[in-house]
Amino acid sequence: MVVLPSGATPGTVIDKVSFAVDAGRTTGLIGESGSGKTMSAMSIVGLLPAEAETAGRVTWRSEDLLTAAARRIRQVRGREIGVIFQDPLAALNPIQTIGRQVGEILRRGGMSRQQVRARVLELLERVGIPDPHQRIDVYPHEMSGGMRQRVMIAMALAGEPQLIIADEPTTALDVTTQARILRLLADLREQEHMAMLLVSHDLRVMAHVADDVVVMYAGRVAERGPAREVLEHPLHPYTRALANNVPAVSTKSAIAEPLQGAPANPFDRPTGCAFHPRCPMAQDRCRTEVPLLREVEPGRFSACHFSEKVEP
Amino acid sequence: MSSHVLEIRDLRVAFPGPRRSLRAARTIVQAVAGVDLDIRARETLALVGESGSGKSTVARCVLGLVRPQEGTITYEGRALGPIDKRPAELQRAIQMVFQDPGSSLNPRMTVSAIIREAWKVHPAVAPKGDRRKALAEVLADVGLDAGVAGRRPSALSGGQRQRVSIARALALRPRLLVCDEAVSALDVSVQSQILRLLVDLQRTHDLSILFITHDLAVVRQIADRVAVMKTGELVECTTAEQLFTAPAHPYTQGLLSAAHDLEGTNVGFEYTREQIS
Amino acid sequence: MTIRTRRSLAAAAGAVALLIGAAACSSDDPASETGGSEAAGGDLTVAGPIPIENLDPHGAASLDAGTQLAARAIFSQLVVSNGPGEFEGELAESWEPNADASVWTFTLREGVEFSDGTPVASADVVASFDRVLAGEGPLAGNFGGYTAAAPDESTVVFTSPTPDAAFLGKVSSFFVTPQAAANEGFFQDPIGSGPFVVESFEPGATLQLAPNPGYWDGEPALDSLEFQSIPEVAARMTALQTGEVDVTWAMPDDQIAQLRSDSNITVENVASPAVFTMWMNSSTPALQDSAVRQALWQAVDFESIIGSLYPETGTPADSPISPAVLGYAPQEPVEYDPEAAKAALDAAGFDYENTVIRWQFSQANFRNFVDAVVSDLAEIGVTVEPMEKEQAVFLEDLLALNWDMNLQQLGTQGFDAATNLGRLYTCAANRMGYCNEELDQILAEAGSTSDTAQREDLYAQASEIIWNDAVGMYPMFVEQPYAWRTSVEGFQPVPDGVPYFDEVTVSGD
Amino acid sequence: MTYFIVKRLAIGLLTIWGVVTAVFIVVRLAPGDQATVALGPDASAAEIEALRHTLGLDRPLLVQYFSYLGDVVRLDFGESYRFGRPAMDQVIERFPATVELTLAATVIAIIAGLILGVLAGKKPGSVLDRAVSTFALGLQALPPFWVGIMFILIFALQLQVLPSAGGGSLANLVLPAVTLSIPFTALVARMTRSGVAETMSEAFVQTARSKGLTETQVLTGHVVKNSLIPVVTVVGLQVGTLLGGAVIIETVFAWPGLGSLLVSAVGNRDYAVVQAATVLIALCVIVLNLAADIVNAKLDPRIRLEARR
Amino acid sequence: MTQSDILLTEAPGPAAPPVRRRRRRPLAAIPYVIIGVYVLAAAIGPFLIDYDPVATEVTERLLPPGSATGSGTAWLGTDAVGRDVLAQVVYGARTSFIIGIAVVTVCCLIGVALGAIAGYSGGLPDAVVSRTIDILMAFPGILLAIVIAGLLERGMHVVIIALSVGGWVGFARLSRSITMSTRERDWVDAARIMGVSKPATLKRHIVPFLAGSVVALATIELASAVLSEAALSFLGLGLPPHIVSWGQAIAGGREHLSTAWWITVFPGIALTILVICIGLVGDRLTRRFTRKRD
Repeated sequence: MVVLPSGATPGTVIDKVSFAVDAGRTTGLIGESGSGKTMSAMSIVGLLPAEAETAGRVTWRSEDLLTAAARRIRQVRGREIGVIFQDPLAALNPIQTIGRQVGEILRRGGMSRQQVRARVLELLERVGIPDPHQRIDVYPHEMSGGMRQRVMIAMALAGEPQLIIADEPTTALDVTTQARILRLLADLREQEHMAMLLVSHDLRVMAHVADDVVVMYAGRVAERGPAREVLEHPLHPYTRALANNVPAVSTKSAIAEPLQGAPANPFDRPTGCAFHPRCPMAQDRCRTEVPLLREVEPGRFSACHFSEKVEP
Repeated sequence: MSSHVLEIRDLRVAFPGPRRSLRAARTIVQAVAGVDLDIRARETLALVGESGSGKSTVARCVLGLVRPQEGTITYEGRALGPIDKRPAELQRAIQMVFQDPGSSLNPRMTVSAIIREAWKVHPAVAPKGDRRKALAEVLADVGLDAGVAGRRPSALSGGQRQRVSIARALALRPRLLVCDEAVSALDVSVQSQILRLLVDLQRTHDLSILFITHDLAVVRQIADRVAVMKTGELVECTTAEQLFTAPAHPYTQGLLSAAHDLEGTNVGFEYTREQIS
Repeated sequence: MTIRTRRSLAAAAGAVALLIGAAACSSDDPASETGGSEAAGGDLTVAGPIPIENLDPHGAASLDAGTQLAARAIFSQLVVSNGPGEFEGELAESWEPNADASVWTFTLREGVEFSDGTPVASADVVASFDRVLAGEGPLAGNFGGYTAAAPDESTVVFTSPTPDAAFLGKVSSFFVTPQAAANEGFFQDPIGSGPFVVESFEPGATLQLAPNPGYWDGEPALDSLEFQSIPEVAARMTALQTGEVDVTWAMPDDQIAQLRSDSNITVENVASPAVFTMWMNSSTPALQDSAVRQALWQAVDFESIIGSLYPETGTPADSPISPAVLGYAPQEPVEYDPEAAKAALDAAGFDYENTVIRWQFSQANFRNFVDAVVSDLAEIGVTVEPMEKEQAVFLEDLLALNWDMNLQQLGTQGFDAATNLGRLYTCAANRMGYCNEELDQILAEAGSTSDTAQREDLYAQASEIIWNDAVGMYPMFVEQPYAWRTSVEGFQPVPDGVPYFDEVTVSGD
Repeated sequence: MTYFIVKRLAIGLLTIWGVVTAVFIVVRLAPGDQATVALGPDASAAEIEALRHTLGLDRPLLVQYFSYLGDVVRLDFGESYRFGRPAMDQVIERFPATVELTLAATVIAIIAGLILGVLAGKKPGSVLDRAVSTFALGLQALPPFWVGIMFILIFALQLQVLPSAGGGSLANLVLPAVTLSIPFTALVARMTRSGVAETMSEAFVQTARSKGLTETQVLTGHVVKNSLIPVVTVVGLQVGTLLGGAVIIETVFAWPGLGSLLVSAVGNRDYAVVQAATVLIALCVIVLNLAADIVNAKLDPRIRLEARR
Repeated sequence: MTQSDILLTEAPGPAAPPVRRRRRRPLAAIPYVIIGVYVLAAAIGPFLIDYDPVATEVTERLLPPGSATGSGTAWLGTDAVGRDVLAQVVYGARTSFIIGIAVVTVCCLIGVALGAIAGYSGGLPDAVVSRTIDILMAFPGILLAIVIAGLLERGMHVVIIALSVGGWVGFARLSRSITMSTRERDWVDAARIMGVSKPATLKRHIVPFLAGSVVALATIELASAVLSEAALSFLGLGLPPHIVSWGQAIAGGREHLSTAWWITVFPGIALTILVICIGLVGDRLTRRFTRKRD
């Protein structure tokens, strides 16, 4: 649980979010803007705004990171859990060469200058940056968006983490670049035997990269389960609406029946089920009673009172 | 042809780049390099391309915000100059919906003031009678409650803001609506609302729409014809059906192959889930 | 990165420490220097109130206190004045006016040399005088129409178109330089026949001098002499108290008491030729009537103002010129009597309502005095608007008579009433809108006699007219205060604020 | 780069011409002139008129202007009547003292200001931030001349650890430099604070944290340098103000610099010196602003050196 | 089932954590209160304290605080001509406010107008304004003030003019740069597309966005104007003697610092506290504004 003071009224932005990222798998965290997906992901490595209060547990290999010492969390960051941020232009220090930034964690780890450089070159090559010898001394603004995101990935890989958190890694990129970066991430996860927590609002990305997905709405988990099953046969009306709203390229589809209203604001969540004002299936019960996340089918969890009645 | 609302001929736009040295001439960035486009009455023409392809610059030329280096843009046979040189009725005829609903509305003005400003500038289209009622009607047209009139943009959701933005454009009774990535910044669940609204308004208001986007799936949903741009040039311009079923240009093919569906059919995405996991 | 930053921080801290450390070390220096010099004359540091900007005693800055101070150390005059009507020969051994005081013949002292060893010849004197005339400085105004000639090596003859009895007084501000003074850059490193020679000169800041071993009156005892400029009073007083400076003068009265309490400091005041002079513009309709001017004078309680503001350096004046000046004659003091003043103004039909007396002055240190006078005049219903003006504006307005009342601390050059009364109060000068033909005649006569007694008598008559007609108010004679550290010996305060240092020595502090 | 510098210097020349012209107009318009001041209160109107004629001050203003401009183009700034030597010589002689003073003040201000600013900015809104910010405001609120005199009374008169006035040694420099640096320190501290506070909210700071850096490492490695650009700009821009402040400090501490020279030259209507001094100061301002821009370009590779829009 | 690397678990625990209200800071009001007191003192103080700046009493000069004088008790002592320091502080507040507010108003109007026009139009107007700014920035402001003080007769308006001549530059630079960035915002384009005229666009869609920063800068300039008046007085170029101001008092008392400290210290404290309070308010405005802009 994350409590964020916002203006005068503190809000429980992240409310009872529970999920697991399994070793060797890619877990997708889906949600619209303000659904709390990024914050949930960042709470793992303690990168929350200073004024945030937290409760609950973040278990990293049987160790609770929420209560761990700051020193220990810093050890985890970068070396055990790597992070890839959304907008690589903003997430890279504009006044340092990319080589310096990629190698920073290595340099602080005590490697010699030559060793660091060799390793950085290797990493850059690994993430598919052509001419790493030239690019290593270049500044972020001198690269294209795709190349910058590759640098971010190389930076996250530098500490040889076992888990990578990728926050909207392709949102800021062009379509063709998106595809390449997603492929790279998938490859790397596979080859480096890492786990990955992929945060995105793009269901199409999830459908192709994630093994498991967690759907969030207004700071709560709406549904989770294996990716393909969740997206093809949603057990939550919100997931269903999302899936229906994704237009297809392969066929000319009519514009889906849109959901009414705007996504709920976690700072000012409706009572009961946060989704009820927009939900076509809403009943009186939904207005008062918060639905608990429950196992509706084996391995499939949904937080809807009427999960069983959701039609695909 | 009289059915063409807008004709763009050999449009060229260049921006001066930095000067690298004392002797070197200024570098020039050719943003649009000779584009011809027509928009017919009541059709939706999608202009597609990746960032930097020059599609937004074309739109800004149409709107008169950018002065082209060469080429002509005519609206129903009348040449269009820079925005402040256009006669009032041409100023009205072409309106725009921006990408970011947060920044296209002046945050210090109320919804009512935003729409009334349009009428103030163009008394010709201002309602004759009760303005309050007229305002409520314009808002109702875009699916907004009259209650939002007194609010400022910051008190509205993204979808509502985009509706206000559309209402502001409609208040001037335009013939051509330029939508520059009008739904890209919206949440998925809101995107469909706006798309549907645009399609409905096009029908009820006899609008032509120039729809600029990078999202091919959206294009497929709403476009009649599609023009694909790459580095300032038009690579392909054809009907939507033709483009999606039989793309002629390799670049278009590449774009389509990079796009992917939820189900993973049609695909350009080379990986299936099995391969990855 | 961390390391680098720490290092640079440390370096910075080091630099600061260095600054402070260095500061601490060298702050002892002045003391150790003065302490270190034993038997010899020592090193003297002098801080005058006015910076020395220019060493050229002939040019635009010739009458600057700073330039005069430097010139007295570096160059020699023909004569120096020692008080009203008393002159002593310096380069001149003797001098003689003709009957109507229009031709002055000087015989030069034998064997005087410039510091580069060349003898001081009559040609140098003539060349210097010609430089003054050509220089268009304030000094030149004293010698309009004069010519100088050198009939032989040791004789110089000055000829004036009109009789000029005050010539000696005027010429005492005239310094003799070698003919080379006309060369460009001469005054950066000038050569003179004075007691000191220039070591280094930073215009406006410091002038470093060394004794001139060939000085005709004997080499000064000091090892070195330094003139500094410290305009800010608090800093100057502090410097004197800490010993950074040995001699200073022209302190405000409020500082003098504090200096007196310091046992290491000697304070002494000497009568100066300066008088607080408050001309009233007789051409202003409201002030045309001498009765009005007298009444205004009566209305101010100068005695208590002076007693409070200038307890050290001020004495109520009884003449338009100071007792230190030739031609001084005491007059009947004007008694403070506001009722009588009010009655006189009423009788003269003074328009209290619509008259605003614009009172101009240019020096900030007059402010308190002005405020107090304005306050007293306001008591009887007279409105005075004090106008503090920038020096240049003040001067321009002064000549243009663009004022109703004016305040200056007026000195008398050469200690001779001729340069004050004789120059300023004539109808032709029109300096205060006052014109009195009787006064004109007396002044003209006084200027053309060489007989001192007769001149004193004539100036006494002039003073009486000026006083009784209340051409201005003359509230206060100004004394010049000097302060020096007790380690300084042989320092002689002089009335005009431009002291000599050739007989000074400094003992261990 | 070369193009940039050449273009900026060209603009600089234009600026200097503007300054020369403005100073000319303003100084000549001011009442009272060289002749009145030179001859003093005892001079008669006729004498003043005569001198005015000799100096050419009675010529039409436009004629004087063009003749002066012609001289300036030949780098001849005329002769100071007060100092009896070429005005520029006099100005240049005073220049090192002013440079020394302003440089020392700048160094103090940058060091102290940066430390204060970083302390405050690293945790915006914290107690430390509030304390430092208020302290900086307090520094800015002190009238420099008052501080200067107090320093003299405390350090020179009471404690007797530092000399009160004059130039020359390092010891003499301490009090004036510290006094002059006070408002500047406050400014640098405030700029640094807001720069650091802003940078702390940048995404790349999160990136740095995600690499496991400590807050100090984040601060020194990724925040401070990135926050410096507005500070460097301000340092460049403040030179003029600093020189203005130097006028007062130089007067208080009898520091033989350009500021006091300029004030007395204006008072004495020593046109040549006023003009020479302003040109030199303008030149400094221009060069230092240029230098600040170049430093910024070195600090931040994104900044392309283009002549200002 | 594979082993979980990360497990986010939510203990059912207290659903609503202790609500931490945003702490109300009573301290935050202090600057406003103090400024209020000053304004009050400046506005009504002169009616309560009978003080005539022309009247002096030289026999009661330099009396320490608390001394009895002919007209009562000088709580803060008397100055070099026997005037009451407390009265000077109160009357000086009025002068300082008038000068500060006048300077800031003049600078603000000129600076914002020129800056906004230059920033919005670009081209020649921008070049002219920018070069003028360059020239003024390369020109020691004190020189301008000196010349203006000499050119015109002493008076409050002269001080205001002298301080305004260079003071608008800051506002112009700020307005210009904000205008240039605001000009790029979509709502400005939207207005242009609608055909809104240039002046109306400036007025409605740009200038309102300058307000925040300009007000923040205005507070800084207000403080610096109050200080600059004191500096001008120090150089003897300030107000005429019969206008009471803190600057005058501080500058006038400098010769008495070691003996009659109260002449400078009380007006100095008044000045310093005011400047700090204005600065605190300005800081807060700046912070609020910069937060809003994002």
